[in-house]
Amino acid sequence: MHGLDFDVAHLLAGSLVLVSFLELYQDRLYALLNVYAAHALVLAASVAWQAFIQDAPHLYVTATIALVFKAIVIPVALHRMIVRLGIHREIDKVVGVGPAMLAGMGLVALSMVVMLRVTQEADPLAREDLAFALAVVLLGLLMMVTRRNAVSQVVGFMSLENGLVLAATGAKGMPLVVEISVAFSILIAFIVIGIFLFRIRERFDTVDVQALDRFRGERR
Amino acid sequence: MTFDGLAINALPGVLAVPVVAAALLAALPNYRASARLNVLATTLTLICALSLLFGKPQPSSYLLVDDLNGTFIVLTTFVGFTTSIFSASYIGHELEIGRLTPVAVRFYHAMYQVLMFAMNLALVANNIGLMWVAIELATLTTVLMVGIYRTHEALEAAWKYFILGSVGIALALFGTILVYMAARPVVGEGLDAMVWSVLVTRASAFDPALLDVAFVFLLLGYGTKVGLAPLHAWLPDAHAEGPTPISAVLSGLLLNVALYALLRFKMLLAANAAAIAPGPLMVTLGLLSLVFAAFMLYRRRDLKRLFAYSSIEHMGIITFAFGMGGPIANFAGLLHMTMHSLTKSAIFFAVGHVAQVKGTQRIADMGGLTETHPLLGWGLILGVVAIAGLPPLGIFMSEFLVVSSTFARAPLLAIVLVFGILVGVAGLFLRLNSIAFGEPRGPAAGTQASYVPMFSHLALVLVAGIYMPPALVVWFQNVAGLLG
Amino acid sequence: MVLIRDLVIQGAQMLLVLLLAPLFTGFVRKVKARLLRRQGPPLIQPYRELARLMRKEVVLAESASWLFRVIPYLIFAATWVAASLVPTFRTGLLFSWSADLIAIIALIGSGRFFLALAGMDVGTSFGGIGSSREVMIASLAEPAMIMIVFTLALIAGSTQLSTIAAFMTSSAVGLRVSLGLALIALVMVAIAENGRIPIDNPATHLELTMVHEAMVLEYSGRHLALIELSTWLKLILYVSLIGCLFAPWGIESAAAALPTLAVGIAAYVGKLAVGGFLLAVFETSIAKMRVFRVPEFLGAALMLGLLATLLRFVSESF
Amino acid sequence: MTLTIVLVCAVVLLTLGPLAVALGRTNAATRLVYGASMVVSAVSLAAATVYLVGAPAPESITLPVGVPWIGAHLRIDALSAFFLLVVDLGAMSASLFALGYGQHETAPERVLPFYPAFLAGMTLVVLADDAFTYLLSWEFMSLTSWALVMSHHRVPDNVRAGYVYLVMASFGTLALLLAFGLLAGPDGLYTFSQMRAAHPSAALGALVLILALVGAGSKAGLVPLHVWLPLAHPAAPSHVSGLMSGVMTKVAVYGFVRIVFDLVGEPDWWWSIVVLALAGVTTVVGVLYALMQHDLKRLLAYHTVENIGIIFIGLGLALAFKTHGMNFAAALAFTAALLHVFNHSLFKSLLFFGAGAVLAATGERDMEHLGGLIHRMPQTAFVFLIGCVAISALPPLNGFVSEWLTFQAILLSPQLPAWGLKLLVPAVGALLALSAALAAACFVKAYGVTFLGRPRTRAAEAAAETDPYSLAAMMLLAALCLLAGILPGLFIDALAPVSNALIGAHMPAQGGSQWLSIVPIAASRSSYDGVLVFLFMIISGTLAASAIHRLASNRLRRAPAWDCGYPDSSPATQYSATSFAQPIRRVFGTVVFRAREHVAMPPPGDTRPARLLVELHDLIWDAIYAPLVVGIGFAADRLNRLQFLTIRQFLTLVFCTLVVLLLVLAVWS
Repeated sequence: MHGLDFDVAHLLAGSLVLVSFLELYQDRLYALLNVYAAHALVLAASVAWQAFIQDAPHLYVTATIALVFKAIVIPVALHRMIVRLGIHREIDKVVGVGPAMLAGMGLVALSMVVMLRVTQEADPLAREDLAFALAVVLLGLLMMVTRRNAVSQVVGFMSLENGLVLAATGAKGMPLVVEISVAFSILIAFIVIGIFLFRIRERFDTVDVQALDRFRGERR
Repeated sequence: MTFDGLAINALPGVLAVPVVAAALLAALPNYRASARLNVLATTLTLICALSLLFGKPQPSSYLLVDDLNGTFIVLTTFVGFTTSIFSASYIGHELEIGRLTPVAVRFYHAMYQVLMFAMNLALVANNIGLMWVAIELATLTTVLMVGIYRTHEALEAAWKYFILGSVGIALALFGTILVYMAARPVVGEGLDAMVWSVLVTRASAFDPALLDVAFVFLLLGYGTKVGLAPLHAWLPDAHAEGPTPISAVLSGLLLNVALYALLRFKMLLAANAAAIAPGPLMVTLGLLSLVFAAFMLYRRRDLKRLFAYSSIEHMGIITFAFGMGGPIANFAGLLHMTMHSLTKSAIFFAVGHVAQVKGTQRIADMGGLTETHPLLGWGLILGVVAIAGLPPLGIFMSEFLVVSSTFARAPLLAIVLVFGILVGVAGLFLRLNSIAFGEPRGPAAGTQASYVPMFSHLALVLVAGIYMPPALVVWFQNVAGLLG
Repeated sequence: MVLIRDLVIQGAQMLLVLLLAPLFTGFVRKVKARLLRRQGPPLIQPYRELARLMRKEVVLAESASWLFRVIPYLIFAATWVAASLVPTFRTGLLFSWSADLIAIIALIGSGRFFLALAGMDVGTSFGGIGSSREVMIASLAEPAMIMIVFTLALIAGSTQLSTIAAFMTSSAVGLRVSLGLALIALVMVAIAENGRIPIDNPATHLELTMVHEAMVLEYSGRHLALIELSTWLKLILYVSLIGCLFAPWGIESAAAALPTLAVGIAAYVGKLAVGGFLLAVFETSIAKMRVFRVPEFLGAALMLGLLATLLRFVSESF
Repeated sequence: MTLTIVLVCAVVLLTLGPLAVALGRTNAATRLVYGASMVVSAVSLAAATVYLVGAPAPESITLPVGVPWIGAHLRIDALSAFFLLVVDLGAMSASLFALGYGQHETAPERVLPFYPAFLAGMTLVVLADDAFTYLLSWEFMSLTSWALVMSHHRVPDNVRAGYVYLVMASFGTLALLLAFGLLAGPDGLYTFSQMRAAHPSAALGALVLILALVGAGSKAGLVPLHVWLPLAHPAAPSHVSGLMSGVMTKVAVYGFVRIVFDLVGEPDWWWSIVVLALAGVTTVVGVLYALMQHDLKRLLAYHTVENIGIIFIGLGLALAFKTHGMNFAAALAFTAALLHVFNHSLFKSLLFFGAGAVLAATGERDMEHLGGLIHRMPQTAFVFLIGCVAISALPPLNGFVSEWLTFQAILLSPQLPAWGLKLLVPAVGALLALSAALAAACFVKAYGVTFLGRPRTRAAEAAAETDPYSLAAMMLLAALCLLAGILPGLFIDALAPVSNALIGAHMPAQGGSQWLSIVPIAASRSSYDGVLVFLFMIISGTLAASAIHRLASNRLRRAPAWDCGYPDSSPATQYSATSFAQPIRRVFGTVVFRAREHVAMPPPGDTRPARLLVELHDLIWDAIYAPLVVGIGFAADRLNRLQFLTIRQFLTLVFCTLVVLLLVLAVWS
């Protein structure tokens, strides 16, 4: 039985990494949002599975948050925002797909190396999960630094945070998981609202981060 | 007995007073009343905090008071108190010239208390998860306050702070989770595996590899809040664009709180022989920040950004000191941290008034301050002299201890340290000369400044530079011992 | 008794140099004139000059200060004291220990210091020329002199003039490289210090070539007399210095009885004659050099002195 | 007992500062502060003198301030007492001078609060007996003097001077801090007694010596660390300039002596080579720079550099002799150095006061605008002349005695076995002689251009004699110069306990020697008798005078200057400071300053006068400091770009840091 638990959890975690790669691959914002929705779905599934095998009912809450909030609300919101800002055609890569992919590979390898040095005593489930979670976190960060405009950065940040939730849920019996995921959802909401703020107050004609940087310090 | 009773009531007080005050302030429309209430609240918090000194409550699984965070709590509440006094006059002026709307002021006061609560919570938290939550809360509050002026620069600074801060938060959380993972096999599942006082006793048995990774993430996560280079980017702009009281609180307190979190985990790692030594990492980042910030001082054209970079510099020194470890260096680190909080907030008090009377933060537009506003000018000079580590003020003693104790142990590090300090001093005075001396520039109108907070801080720093009460010394030495 | 005798001898020495100084200058002038196939002034001409100057009134520039009037006496005092401390015919003078060779040089130095000030006092352009050139020359001559003193002191183990002289008379000292170098350097310095050709021409009144004369341009009457006298004193001082250091024969030891002193005096006068003759020959056989060649001349002297000292430092045998 | 008195004095001085702040810029404040400082320093001076003469055992006190678990250790021994004497003498005379000079101060509220604090700082430095107290008072001294330098802050040059000064001061302090860090060791044995007990290894000691040389040298003004000195000393009010040049540099010397001769223990011989070489260069470079100046106070400041070099020559010799166990020679060199410390503090203060008096009377520091002051300020001119003669090392004044002793020490050095020293010492001797001669030249120029000749400006013409307080102060110092010149034996004997304590030997007692002469080693070897030379000169001078007045006519007529027949009424035809220095500039300047002269000749038909332009280069600044400034500016510019990155780029920084750290972990095991 344990074998099955392990394999499914492993599978889900792995596929989360895979989806992160897909995100990295996208350069159109709509597509990116769709992939992110998928990312959230997979997360929800893996959290639910964890809730099941750890029979920790409170994790279902986290799973639902992931499902409803991240897989549906946020993508829709961002979608509408893109429409409003009319930036849906933008290709906003800093580095091309190829290098980004290579970097991603490197990061995954790195996270494996770092995590697999953990002694066997820590149970394998947690260990594998952690390795994948770390990979997802790093990929999310990579996403943030390789994308130019705020929306895709938000997406990058959210997938990073998905990695965290994955790790948190993988950590058997960790308290405050739900609170933390809620807190993070609030954080993300803040970010999205922030972007809206900038839009609504018509301070910036675009949410391109470089435009914000025109007002960087020292009044050049 | 009575003391213990007092303390037991005091601990919730430290947390409850700000919450209540925040609620009231959010409801209170009148500016003067809310300013007074703000001061009152911080006063009460300070009293509670002081009463904690007389007896420490037993650590619960959520809250803990020991010598280490005792230092921080008293410092935080005190600076919070003086800053609220300064803020009263400062915000009053902002309201007059219409830079702030009454609504914004209301929001500001409420947020001020929330920030106080968050920082106190982060300090007394015994649960690493709770600590994380508190620091996140503190960050978000300050983000909102930095953006309060709604100018391009302010919003941009807030946004930058927000994004970088959030990433930091995420990294810190990952680190926290990893710590839990490391603790779980030893301590067992559930809450205990996140209770710091439990962790530190059992840390020797934890999995070193996990702890290592955890510390890396915590160092980066909380290091972002400490403002260590190269994670510092948010700090100068946030200081420069937000209202000055917040700059004072940021430099004087929030950085310390983040550093405090870092220290807690350092102790955790120190307790585990097999894990990597946290010292070298902190020493490297510390020196990097010091030298980097020192060089950044030279090209500054904005007064508040100048001192923001000097905060980075000093955080570098403090991190370096704690990274070196050992009784003298740790003592010096604590002393330096305390002195820096007091001095830097005093400087920001002065800077706030200077910016108000000159109507600008551009260094190029101000000059001859000692002619036009002697009190402000000499106050600023005294502050800079203190922050530059010149005697007879407190930072001189801490720098004396850090450098002299380091040089015998690691000469090369000491050389770099001294180099950074020297470059920093040169940079600071280069700017100070043009601000405080020379032909007066900019408006010379008087100001209804409140000098009490500034000079009381400076007086404390002066006294500490010459004489430290034995009780305080013993206390600091205990803490230094705790830090190992 | 002994004290009295020493006192007398000290006094005699002081008077002797004072009296011989003009005569010596006159002698040098005479020999030079002879070498130039001129009749030349009589030997006692310098005494006459003194007398004439004494009789004349002092014409003082309006811008001259009190210092200008005090300086001649200061210079005279310094030079005379210095001159009276150099053993001429007898070592172990009563007061010789009161100032060693370094102090003597310093005394001459203070004389020059005041003379240069006098040049600046009236506020004329020529005075300035004189003073600035004088101090430039001195700034090289003095170190050279000190180096020479070092050499001698290291050989004789003392900076005490009478001790050195006594040591030189004793057979302990043979021919030494360093001594030779020191002698050459000393001669060069002496020429420079006394403003003789080729450094300066004591007889010139062509403004732009003057050094010493330019400084005393504003002096007249008794003041000028004193200045002249101290210049002559300085000259005789250097000659007798060279004499007692490098040709110490005939200088009586402290214990000598009165009659033998006559021999000493005779020897001294003989030395003066030789020195004066050589000086005159040298001066007639060479042309004055440009002012800015002087540093090279004195630099050479300094180098020689330094070399001599270095040799002594390196080994006793040089 | 002594210690308590002195400490009380220091505390009183410290309290005067706030008092002055309270009194503001009233005339009463000036009188009170300076009067009180004078009395206090007089008391402290008396205490120090009594202690030094009586030479009892050292006293020490530990106060519960400073580094908590150590406390502030204060101690007075012979060395401290001697330097305390120097400090207090300078302080007393400066305060007396300032009683008059302070009346001219335009911004007393910027001077009065810091002046007594400055005095207190210097006093505490020489008393400190642990590293912290030492550095605290040391840097406090620098800080207060910085504030005094900045007191006339509207002059842009002063602000620059203050800036350079502060940076160099912090540099020196940090160097000393490192030195003490080495001596104290990892477990922080900060008290001097502990440092004495712990004998550092030779290599460690060498490092300490170098650091001490850099730290103390930068404050004392050793080349090439002297750059701040000629900027800062003249910028301060003149009585403070006198203190900084005459006294504060000596406190720096004290620091060097304390660390190298007392704390380090047994030195290696080659250290002395470093000291000697630096000192020799310092003497000559200092005086050459001085010769090129035409700002009176800056000229004096550069002479401080020269004299510091002379002092360090003595110290270097003492070090060399001590390491080779030639203790008597060491004692001679050491005494010479300390005596020069004392002498220089006297005449340098005197000269700065004189410059201050001139400044107050004419408002001019530039010699090219002065001249003929001897007619308007005869007394000042007289005392200033004494100062000039003294600093030019001419008998019978005190400057000569200490240089003479130094020469005597050099003459003992052939016995040194080390070859490096054998070759270096004669060269240093030549440099010393050269600097003495050049100093004389320089003061002929300074005095001649400032006081003699005809006034070059209205201001110089309108000058009036300075006030009695200033005169009294200068007279006092001049008298002391003469006293120390003709009775050096007294002072040498007073120094015996000091060299006993640090060298383990002392010069033979001079009290007994005949006719009050001084005999460094043996009467047959060398001796000098200031009194006798002085009397001699007086007697022969008066003899000559009386003879002249009997024989010669004493008629006297005032007439226009002769000047070879074409006198020019315009004072512009006088030799100026620059033209006076021209021959020497030609001889030395072409190498040392890359001095060039161009004649700007107007085209034919143009009636404008031709101009002679002299360009000098400060090679030391160009070679060492300019590149430093450029380098820092370059680094600052490069790093400054990090202020202007986009958020994404900052995130990249964070990201890279994270990856790097993880890589570190990955390769850790």
